[in-house]
Amino acid sequence: MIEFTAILAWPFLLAGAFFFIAGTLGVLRFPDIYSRLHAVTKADTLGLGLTVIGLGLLSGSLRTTLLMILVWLLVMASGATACQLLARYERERPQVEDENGGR
Amino acid sequence: MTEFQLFLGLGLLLFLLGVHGLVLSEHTIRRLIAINVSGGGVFLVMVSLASRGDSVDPVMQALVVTGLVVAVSATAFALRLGSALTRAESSDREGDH
Amino acid sequence: MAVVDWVYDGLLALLVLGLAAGALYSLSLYRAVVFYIALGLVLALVWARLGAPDLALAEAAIGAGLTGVLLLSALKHQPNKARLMGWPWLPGLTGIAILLLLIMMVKAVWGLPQGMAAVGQAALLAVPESGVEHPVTAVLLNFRAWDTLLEVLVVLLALLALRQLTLPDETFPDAWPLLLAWSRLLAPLSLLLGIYLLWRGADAPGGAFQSGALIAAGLLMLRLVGLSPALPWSRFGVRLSILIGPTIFLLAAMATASLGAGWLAFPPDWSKALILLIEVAATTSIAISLALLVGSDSRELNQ
Amino acid sequence: MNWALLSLALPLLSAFWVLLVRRAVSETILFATLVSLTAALAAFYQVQSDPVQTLLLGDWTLPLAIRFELTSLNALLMVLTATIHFLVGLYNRFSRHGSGRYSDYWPLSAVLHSALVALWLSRDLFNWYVTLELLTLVAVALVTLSGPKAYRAALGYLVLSLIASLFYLLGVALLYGEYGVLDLDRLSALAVDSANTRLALLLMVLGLMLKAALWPLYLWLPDAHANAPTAVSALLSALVVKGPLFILWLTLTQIAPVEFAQQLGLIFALFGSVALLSGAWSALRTPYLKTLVAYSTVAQLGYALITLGLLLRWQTPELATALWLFVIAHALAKVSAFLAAGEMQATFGSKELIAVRGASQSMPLAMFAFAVAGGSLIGLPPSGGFLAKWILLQPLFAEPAHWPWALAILLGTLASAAYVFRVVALAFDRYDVETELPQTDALAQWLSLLPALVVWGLALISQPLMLWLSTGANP
Repeated sequence: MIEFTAILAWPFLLAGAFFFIAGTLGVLRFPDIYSRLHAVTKADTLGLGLTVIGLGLLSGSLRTTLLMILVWLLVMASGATACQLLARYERERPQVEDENGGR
Repeated sequence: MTEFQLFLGLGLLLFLLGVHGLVLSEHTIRRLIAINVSGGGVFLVMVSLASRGDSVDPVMQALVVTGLVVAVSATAFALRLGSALTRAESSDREGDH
Repeated sequence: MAVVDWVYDGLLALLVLGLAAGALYSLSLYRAVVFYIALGLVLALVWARLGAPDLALAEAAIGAGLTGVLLLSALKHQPNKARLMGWPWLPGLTGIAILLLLIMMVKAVWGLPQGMAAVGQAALLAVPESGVEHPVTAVLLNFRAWDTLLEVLVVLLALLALRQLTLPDETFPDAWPLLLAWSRLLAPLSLLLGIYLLWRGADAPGGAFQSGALIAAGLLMLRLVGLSPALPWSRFGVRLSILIGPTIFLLAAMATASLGAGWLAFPPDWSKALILLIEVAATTSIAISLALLVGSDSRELNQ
Repeated sequence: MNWALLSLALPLLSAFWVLLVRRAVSETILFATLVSLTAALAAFYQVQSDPVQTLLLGDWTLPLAIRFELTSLNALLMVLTATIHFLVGLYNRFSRHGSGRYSDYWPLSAVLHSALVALWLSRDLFNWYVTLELLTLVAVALVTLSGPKAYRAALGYLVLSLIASLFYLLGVALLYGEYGVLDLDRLSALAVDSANTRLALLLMVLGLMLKAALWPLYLWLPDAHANAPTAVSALLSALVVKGPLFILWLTLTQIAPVEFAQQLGLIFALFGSVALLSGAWSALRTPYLKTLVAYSTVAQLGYALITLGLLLRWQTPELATALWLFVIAHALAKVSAFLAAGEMQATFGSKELIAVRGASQSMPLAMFAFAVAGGSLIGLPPSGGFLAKWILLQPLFAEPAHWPWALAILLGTLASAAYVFRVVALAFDRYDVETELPQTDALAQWLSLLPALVVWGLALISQPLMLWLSTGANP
């Protein structure tokens, strides 16, 4: 039983890692702030979610799994808020060329 | 080389880099970042020294906690002092005109 | 397994190094600040990796969280004009000096012995007599309580020093609804977590400082969105809550000395209760002091 | 030991109290200081019958506990701290140019007092780090009391002090890494001559020298000390820089391998000689009165550095008597000099040195205080400064090989005489005395004279004083 869940966990972990890497690449390569935000929040939500599922399967303990899901929920919520704030800040900022990111 | 030596060396490097940055910069914020990087290096040396045994040395950990709190208090005050200085100098300049 | 460990350690080390270099040598001050905040987070990972979870907690809350807010708000008041110093040969020359110094220092420390220090062993042996189960808390609040008292005093002193300054006003723009809602949720959560960490500190990683820093972070968040009540120094309650930590600590020291047991020697039957009392008081003081240290202005402090 | 603890805790407790209730601020602090002084005297009396008292904090056994030690030297230093805090407090309370009865000067100075006593008592390397940070922060806070004009100096002082603390802390960490203990005695028993020990000590020495403003790491001092309010300048110059010096002396005499200590000693003695001359030179050139006094601190610390250097070079612990006599005499004389200078500066309304022209007429008492204090700084007999110099010079004259050091000290003496007379001569210059004499404050001038009289009074008790210092200073 344990072995079965352990085998099941690996695809989730790998998929999680993939989303993290993709998100990081996106932050580095995408042209403007909106698409970068898109990339990074995807990584947070999906990547972390998949990793949490994988780790939960590996740990085999309900308490640990629930705790990790709580962490995931918090990260997701704060990621969403931060993303919205950044996007809105960008939109309402007076549009001047400023290499250094404003302030 | 063992793990503790890796982080010990890294800590020393960080300490020196911080000192280097401090020497090279004039802006208050930069200088404080440099000091805190140096501080991070010192703490890294301390923690790597603490992790040499089978279990981690609690005394050294406690010392680093103390050091962290001292560092953040001093940094906070120094940064606010820098802001106050900027304000005082800009109001001085306005006073001159 | 060892190879995986090495890869992980090596990556962490490289990350620390890269972020430190970014924090120190970025031409843009804003970037330097962001690199520094990230460095704090990675350092927290390093502490966890080296088996010091107390530190990881403290670093994440204090080092990365509060210092980050501080740096960003300092950036608002101190414009980004500065460059690295002018002389072109200076960075290279000093860089070589740093390298030489590093080689000398590493050579000197290379032979340091393995194994735990004598004081550390003594501390682990004495934990059962200390009144708490977690060794780090035992060191902080019993074996080396005098250090901790002085350290609480350092926090208080930083605040007192801040009171002497004429600070620029801190005004924050009106917060957007989503941020407001999120802060309303997160602030109580950080308070809850802070109290949990304090309670847990007796037998697991956590304790007064981590707890105080978390609560301060919660207070600070409320402050940034304009939900926090003012905590003016002129109000008696505010001063009391700031002073209660060091005062109770000092009174405990004096009381134990006058009772004959010696300075800060807690009687075994009482030590658990005394430590808890001191911790609660210290947490209150640290939380409020840190919050004011980071986020107050002269209107609040100088009366 | 309980008396010493009382002397340590009372100022701190009174500071908390006045911060909380905000009533009778200056009176409470002054009273607490007086009681603390009495307690320190009682501790000093006690230590005569029981020369070395130790206290393991929290009743833990040695490698674990922080250790306090009370000897006649640090009991004397506690008395000195309390005395100076009290005298400066009196000045600050009763002078028209003080900081006011309700200002935060009071709780801050009380914390400073306690932090210093904690430093004198402690024998634990890490505990010293915390006390050093405490001292730094309180000193910076006190400097900022004089308003925005002092911010730049305060910031410079703070930044340098913070990095100095890190040097010290790294040194402590490396020592801990090698020997696994933080207690001074334990380290002294364990320490061997290794590359790591040398590196650790070197880091600590650099940090401490920066904090104590020892040449060539003194550049922050004149700015910070000259820009602070008068009472604060007095406290900083008289007491704060002596804390790191104390740690420097103890660690080097206790832990440093002999060969390393001798090399360091030579460097210290050379640096000290340069400090004597360069400090005096700067004091001769500055156009500002308080800056002159601040540079004189740099020069006077040169004596301490020479003494410490020669002590290490020849491994002669007896010279510690001269070192601490210097410290005590300088502390008292410097309080007088700063209070007199600050009082004159405030009365004449100008920080230029030239403003004291004719001060012997308008403010004879303050000028007298300055001259008397200057006499001790120069080392005129029979002041405390003379006593210290005499003890130092005796072994120097004994052997012809040591005469160059004696020469350096004599040159330093001449140089300090020059800058003291620079002020005194101006004060006696009657050319162009203003017809309207400024309103002077006789009480404040008397108060500034008091410490100078004490330092000359030291000569009266020179025999017992040397005995106390020699028993306390050779741990």
